[in-house]
Amino acid sequence: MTDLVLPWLGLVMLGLCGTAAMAAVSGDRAAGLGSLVACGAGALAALLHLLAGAPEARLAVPLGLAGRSGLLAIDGVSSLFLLLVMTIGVAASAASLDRHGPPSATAPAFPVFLAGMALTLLAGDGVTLVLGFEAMSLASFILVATDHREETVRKAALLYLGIAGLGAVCLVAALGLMGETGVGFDAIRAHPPRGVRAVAVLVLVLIGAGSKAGLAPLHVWLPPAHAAAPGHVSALMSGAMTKVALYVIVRVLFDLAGAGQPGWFGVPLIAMGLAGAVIGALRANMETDIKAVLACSTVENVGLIAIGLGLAFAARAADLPSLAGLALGAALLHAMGHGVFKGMLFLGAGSILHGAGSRLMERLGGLIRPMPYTACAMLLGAACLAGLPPSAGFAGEWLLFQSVLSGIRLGGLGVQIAICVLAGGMALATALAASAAVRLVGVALLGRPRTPRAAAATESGPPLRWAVILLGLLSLGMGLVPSLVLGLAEPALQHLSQGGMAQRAGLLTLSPHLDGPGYLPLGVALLLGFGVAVIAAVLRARAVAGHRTGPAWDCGFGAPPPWLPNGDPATQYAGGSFAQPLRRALGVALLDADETVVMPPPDDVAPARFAEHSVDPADRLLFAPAGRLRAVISGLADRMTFLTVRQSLAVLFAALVLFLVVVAVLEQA
Amino acid sequence: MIGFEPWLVPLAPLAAALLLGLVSDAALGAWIAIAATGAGFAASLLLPSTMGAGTYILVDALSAHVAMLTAFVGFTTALYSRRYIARAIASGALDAGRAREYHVLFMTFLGFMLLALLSNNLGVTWVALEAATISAVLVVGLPRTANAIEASWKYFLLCGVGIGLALFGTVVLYLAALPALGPGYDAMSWTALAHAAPQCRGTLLNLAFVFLLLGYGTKAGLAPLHGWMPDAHAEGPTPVSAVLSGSVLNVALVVILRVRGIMDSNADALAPGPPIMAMGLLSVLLAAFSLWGRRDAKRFFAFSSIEQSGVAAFAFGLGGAAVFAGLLHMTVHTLAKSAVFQCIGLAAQRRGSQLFAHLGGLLVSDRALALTLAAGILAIAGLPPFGLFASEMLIMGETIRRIPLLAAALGLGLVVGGWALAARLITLCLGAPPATPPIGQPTIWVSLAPAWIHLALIVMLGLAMPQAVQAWLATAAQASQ
Amino acid sequence: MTALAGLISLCLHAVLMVASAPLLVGLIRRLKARLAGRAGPPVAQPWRDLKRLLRKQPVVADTASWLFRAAPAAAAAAIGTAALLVPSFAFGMATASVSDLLVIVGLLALGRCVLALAAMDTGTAFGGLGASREMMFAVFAEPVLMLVALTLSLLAGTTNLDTIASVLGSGALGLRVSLALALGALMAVAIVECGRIPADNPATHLELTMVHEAMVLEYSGRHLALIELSAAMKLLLWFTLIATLFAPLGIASPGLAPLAWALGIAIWVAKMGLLAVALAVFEMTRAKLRVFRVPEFLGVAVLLALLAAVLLLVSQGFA
Amino acid sequence: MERMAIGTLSYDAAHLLGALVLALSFGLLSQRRLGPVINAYAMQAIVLAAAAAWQAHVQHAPELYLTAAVALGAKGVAMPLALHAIVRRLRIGKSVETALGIFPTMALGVALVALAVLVVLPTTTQSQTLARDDLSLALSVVLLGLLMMISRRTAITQVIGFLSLENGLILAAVSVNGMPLVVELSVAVLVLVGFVVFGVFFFRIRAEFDSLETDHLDRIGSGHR
Repeated sequence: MTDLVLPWLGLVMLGLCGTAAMAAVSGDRAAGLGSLVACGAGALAALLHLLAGAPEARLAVPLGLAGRSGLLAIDGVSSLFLLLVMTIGVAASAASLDRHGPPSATAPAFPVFLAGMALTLLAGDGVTLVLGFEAMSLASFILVATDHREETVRKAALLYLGIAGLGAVCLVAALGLMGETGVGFDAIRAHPPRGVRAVAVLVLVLIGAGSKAGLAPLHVWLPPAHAAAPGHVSALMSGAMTKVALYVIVRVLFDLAGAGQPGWFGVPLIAMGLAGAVIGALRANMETDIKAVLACSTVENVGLIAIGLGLAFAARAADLPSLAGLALGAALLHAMGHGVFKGMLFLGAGSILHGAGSRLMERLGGLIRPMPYTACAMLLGAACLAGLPPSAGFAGEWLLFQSVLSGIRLGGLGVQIAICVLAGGMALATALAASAAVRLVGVALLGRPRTPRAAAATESGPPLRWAVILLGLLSLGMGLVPSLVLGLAEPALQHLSQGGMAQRAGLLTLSPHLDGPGYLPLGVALLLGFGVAVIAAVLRARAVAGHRTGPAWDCGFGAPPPWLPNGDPATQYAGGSFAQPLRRALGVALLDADETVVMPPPDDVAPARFAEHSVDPADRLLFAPAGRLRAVISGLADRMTFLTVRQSLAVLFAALVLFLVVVAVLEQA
Repeated sequence: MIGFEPWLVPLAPLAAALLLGLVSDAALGAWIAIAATGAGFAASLLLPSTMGAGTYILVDALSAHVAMLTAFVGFTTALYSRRYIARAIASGALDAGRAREYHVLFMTFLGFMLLALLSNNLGVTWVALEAATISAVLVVGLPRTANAIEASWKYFLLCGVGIGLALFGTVVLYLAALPALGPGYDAMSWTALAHAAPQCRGTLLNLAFVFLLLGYGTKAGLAPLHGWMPDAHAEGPTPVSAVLSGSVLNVALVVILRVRGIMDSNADALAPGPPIMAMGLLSVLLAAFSLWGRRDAKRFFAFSSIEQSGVAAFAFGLGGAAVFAGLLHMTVHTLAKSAVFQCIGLAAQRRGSQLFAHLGGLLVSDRALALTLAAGILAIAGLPPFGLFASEMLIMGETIRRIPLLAAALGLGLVVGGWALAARLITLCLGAPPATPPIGQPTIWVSLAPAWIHLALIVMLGLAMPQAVQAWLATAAQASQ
Repeated sequence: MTALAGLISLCLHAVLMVASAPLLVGLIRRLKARLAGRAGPPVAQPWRDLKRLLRKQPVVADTASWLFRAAPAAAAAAIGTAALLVPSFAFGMATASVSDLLVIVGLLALGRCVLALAAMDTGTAFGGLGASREMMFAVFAEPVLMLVALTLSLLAGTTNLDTIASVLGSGALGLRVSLALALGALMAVAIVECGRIPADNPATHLELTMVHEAMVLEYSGRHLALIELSAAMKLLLWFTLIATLFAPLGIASPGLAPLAWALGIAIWVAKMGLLAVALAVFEMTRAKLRVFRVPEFLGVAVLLALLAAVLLLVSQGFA
Repeated sequence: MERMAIGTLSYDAAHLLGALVLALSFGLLSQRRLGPVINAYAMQAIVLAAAAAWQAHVQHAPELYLTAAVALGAKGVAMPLALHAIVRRLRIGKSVETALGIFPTMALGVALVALAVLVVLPTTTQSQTLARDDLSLALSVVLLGLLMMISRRTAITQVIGFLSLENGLILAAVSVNGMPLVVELSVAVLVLVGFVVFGVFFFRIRAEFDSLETDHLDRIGSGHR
């Protein structure tokens, strides 16, 4: 049966391409249905492969550079990520069937996007990997540009494509450094890069794949691009694509570069991860577009995962296989969990956009009543986002914290102090994420509708609901029985770190050390359920039943005017106001945030104005200066190009004389 | 061993040029051009079966390959020109007389280019390129606008000097070969030179190389000798921009590649790679940064041609396995760039301007055109499944394995250039179109078909290159060394 | 046998926590009143309040959704579950193997988030105000907790509370400066988390001083009863946590030992009393901080916790 | 065909004529008035024709006589006349506007000659001295022609610089022993050169390139580039 996995998955990819062709002719529905079927088949294959112990397999395909054939390969790592991608793919395809509005011209790119991700995961050589990666970039760019008439969408698409180009060049270079172009992974493993070359590979992969994963400081494209893309696409981009990029990092650094690399290779991963986690989580508290909030939280979670990966790398090099297994297991568990719940959140956000007509928090509110399914999904997702037990988010973060705490064994005092800072930083990031989650749900879903459009919101259709329910159940399951995920990840862990989690994760418990105490999510859930049941029973027995409704007390705030039967919704806290404490406490230092209040003089009836502004440090410190430098060089280049005829001839003359002088000098020597 | 076919390739367009001089009907003229270029292309397809070298004609894999490519682009451009010129006449941009001039000059240009490629004699190559240059200058000046005339003058003067330098290089090369080959035609023949290169005089070879590199480098648009290219591309008729970008650069690059091969086999000569790489890299970087400030679409893509020509030159300078990649790059770029220029020409006709400010939002107004154009631009930006991805990946891989630091510079150029292309792709295709209504009928598939053929070929070359094509290109790369 | 003992001690613990939480609040109020020279309400007054609230039918804002009504029970369940994980008088309760410090932190966060959401649900200005401030405090409190957990896990090799307390209680480690620093940091967090002076004032409804009270402003009847109870339980939980971690004396070993349990309960009550006195005195001598000074207050706690960890690393030399 | 050696008449004469061509290049550079520049160019072409004829004689290559005739007729007579006509017809100012000054240009020219000699020098080790020495002369002429193109502002002087550059090319071509296609090449060069002169008419370039180019930049530059 295992021989059939790769042909089967190859067929899945072919099917996706066929779906794209079909969609080009007959529209979105074909794209959605075809992708749904193909992704289902793909997920099934990956699952069966993992259950069979993930035996490795290879398959040559007539696809590749310059007459060479490409190689598909599958092992535990690719299979695990493939399962995630295909699962989210199923949900996203289903959700795409619920599209509102006119058919989109970009529908054919959707299956191609899925196929590109699958190809990246199944690549058995560098060229195929890059081919898949780029197909993924290109297709997602097209999808991001779906609503291209909006200026912001075009800007986001440009930023995305530009950074994707940067990543592509770096990735090609990284793979080029590791061996002859087009050579299979086995050959690279046999001769892993050493010394400076390995460092270059590290840097290039971190830029190449890290930019796609959203590692700081290359994360700036995520918020605008995710906000611009349709909901089911951002679900895939955030849930699946960032994980595919992480897979590439794992594949290259852990697998292809071999176990002989120095431990400090983990440090940049950890540093970038921590920076991304804190900045992402803080920005998630500042953004007012719900999809941008979710994208920022993706930056945060990818940062956390990267910390786990970095720790695992350092631990593996320090010959601490059990710690390596723990950290890597934590990273993989959180990656899987995040993929599922972030996919669900983005589907929910898409549903809100369609149902309530806006992505801006300031225009939403009170959606929990008209959109119950969406609201439940968002609530569940927000719990994961905030890392609340017993959600999937908590399980991953708990294991990550455990690996950080165990990471104290990695080195001397300097390393240990760094680990302390890391632990504090991660805690800060998770707490910020919790705040962002509360803000997101509280402002967008709860309270009173801020606009008439939000008051008239409608729930999405059945396909989207089913998609959300699927991801919701999965996320619940992963939260309650995370060992199942770790069980599926066991072949990958064995392959990458020599130390798995099998000994430490029982059927129900997670524990950081062999036969030590751990975390029993099902137990916590049972206790919680028990508590609720007891409370309900006591209340039933001892308290007065039922309740009355009345206007909100609000410290005796004035009665609403007759034309605002629900009170003035503008008096509620909105995104900006909710963020104010954090903006003042942390935003000023980290995001260069400022607030401008324009208060009219006492007699003036003009409205008071408030504006706030913040900049991502990556923008301020990296991209803006780089842009200015680019402009300066462009100006110089233009001056070198737009010359008069005489000046052009002078340049030619100078070049000629220069060459002659060089020749003369070299010949004399 | 050499039949009549190789002669037929350049002769078909040249004969058509003579014939066209007598035909005043524009429509008929266009069909004659199509027939002649078609015949030339068909004859060029026979080239692989008639490989060999004569006194005047050299058909090896390299020349056959580039000749087929040039003849093919000439053919599709002629197909495209038919409707383009008809529309230009209809809109009053050209009169019938100039249309005739256009066809004549275009055929002359194409014929001499093919002759330059297939000639086995440096002198003939030089003369043919000179003639091609003059006809190109005239055709660039054809729109008779002040800008066009000035662009063609600039083109002419710079390329004239360049061509002069190339002649000097040719003489010195002959001089260098004299002791090995003795006086006579042999010392000017590519094949004999390639054989006798080890016995040539190294110091003279160096001198010849400097002049040939700068002379033909001017034609190849390599920085810092590229001053003529943006204006000539921007102001000339669009079909010509397509061919200028596609084939003139190739012919010049092929000559440089052959000279490089001669230098390589001589132990006394200096290494030819570094200067070629330096000029290639400078072109890439300069053009990549220059792309950003452009407001004129054709000028923009001319800069992109400089960049791509630089990439190919860089690969040729790198040598070894990179020559194959460079050839592939050249081939694919020719196809992609002419497709893009064809689309830009159609768009410019629809909007009556070639400025980006007036060309935006094509996806809304002319969907098929916009999609074709977008595919072309993505191809040039080096994204899969298009062939430039493959060639750039091979070049990048080869560079980083051999000279990692240069790979950083090349990568920088590709990223900066790719970003600019992405920006312009978005300006051109996405967004809302300008309020002014487009001119004339919407673009129909007949106008776009040549571009589609090009793009299909590029996809084939990028994604799944047939073994035979790969072997063929490898032979061509081998032929230069 | 051990399992049975664990179950019994857990039940005892649960009853103890629920029953004495309102009493602790009453005690503190009484102490504060005495310190202020007033007579003060009886210690059992909070229990009576709860009973009275249960008899009243709640009024729910017409803008609120089901979440508003479900939140008190959920928050109480979360805090109650957390309370079940903190050993008070005996080790080896049935929950011992899962009484993870990070899980407790997570459960407390769950309670906090649920209440914050409920506060937002009525769509009033005060709810949002309280929620946003509460979440900001948590942002600064979590790093402290994490660093304290790190310090403790360095000592005990695990984050399991039961194990940590046993190790600390075995006396093998002696007195340590870093533990004192960690205690200081943890107390600061406890004060903020429980909404006590100087971070928040549990006794006022003045708009500008309140955080926690602003969140629950709209609640009444049985909902309010649950919230008050869970707030009290949270305070008790923190007291117990601090007592168990830093003064693990007299806590019974695992196993069925009714006598030791009785002794343990007595000692635990004494500890709670002491802490109540300390808190009452502390609150009487402090003024409430401005809301934006609280991050500074917690920032000091972060530094303390970091210092604790670093000092421990320096002295212990883990590698 | 006999080998030529230093000291023989054939070598001396060829060398002398080559040197004369180079000297006339300096003459071109030194002139401040347009008329004498054109005349100096005519002189150079005539000397070139003589050099070609002499080469035809010593190499026994009759086709070189044709080259000589072409050089004499077209470049020595027709082209200068045409240039004079242009100057009259387009009312071009009679003075040569330099971008560099006469003396610095000359000094630079001497440096270029030195460079040319230096570059060609390493080839002395073997025979064929004639070609070698003439090569350095021709290279100098080419470089000086290019120098003239960039150091003079007036369009017409630039064109003359170009023409003189081409003279250097022909000088190189004719002095190489038995080079085939010389006639064809020289005719092709003539076409190119003729085209340049024709271009001056055609493009009606009255003033200097620079001012014209500046206009060009302004016009195309604003909003078009």
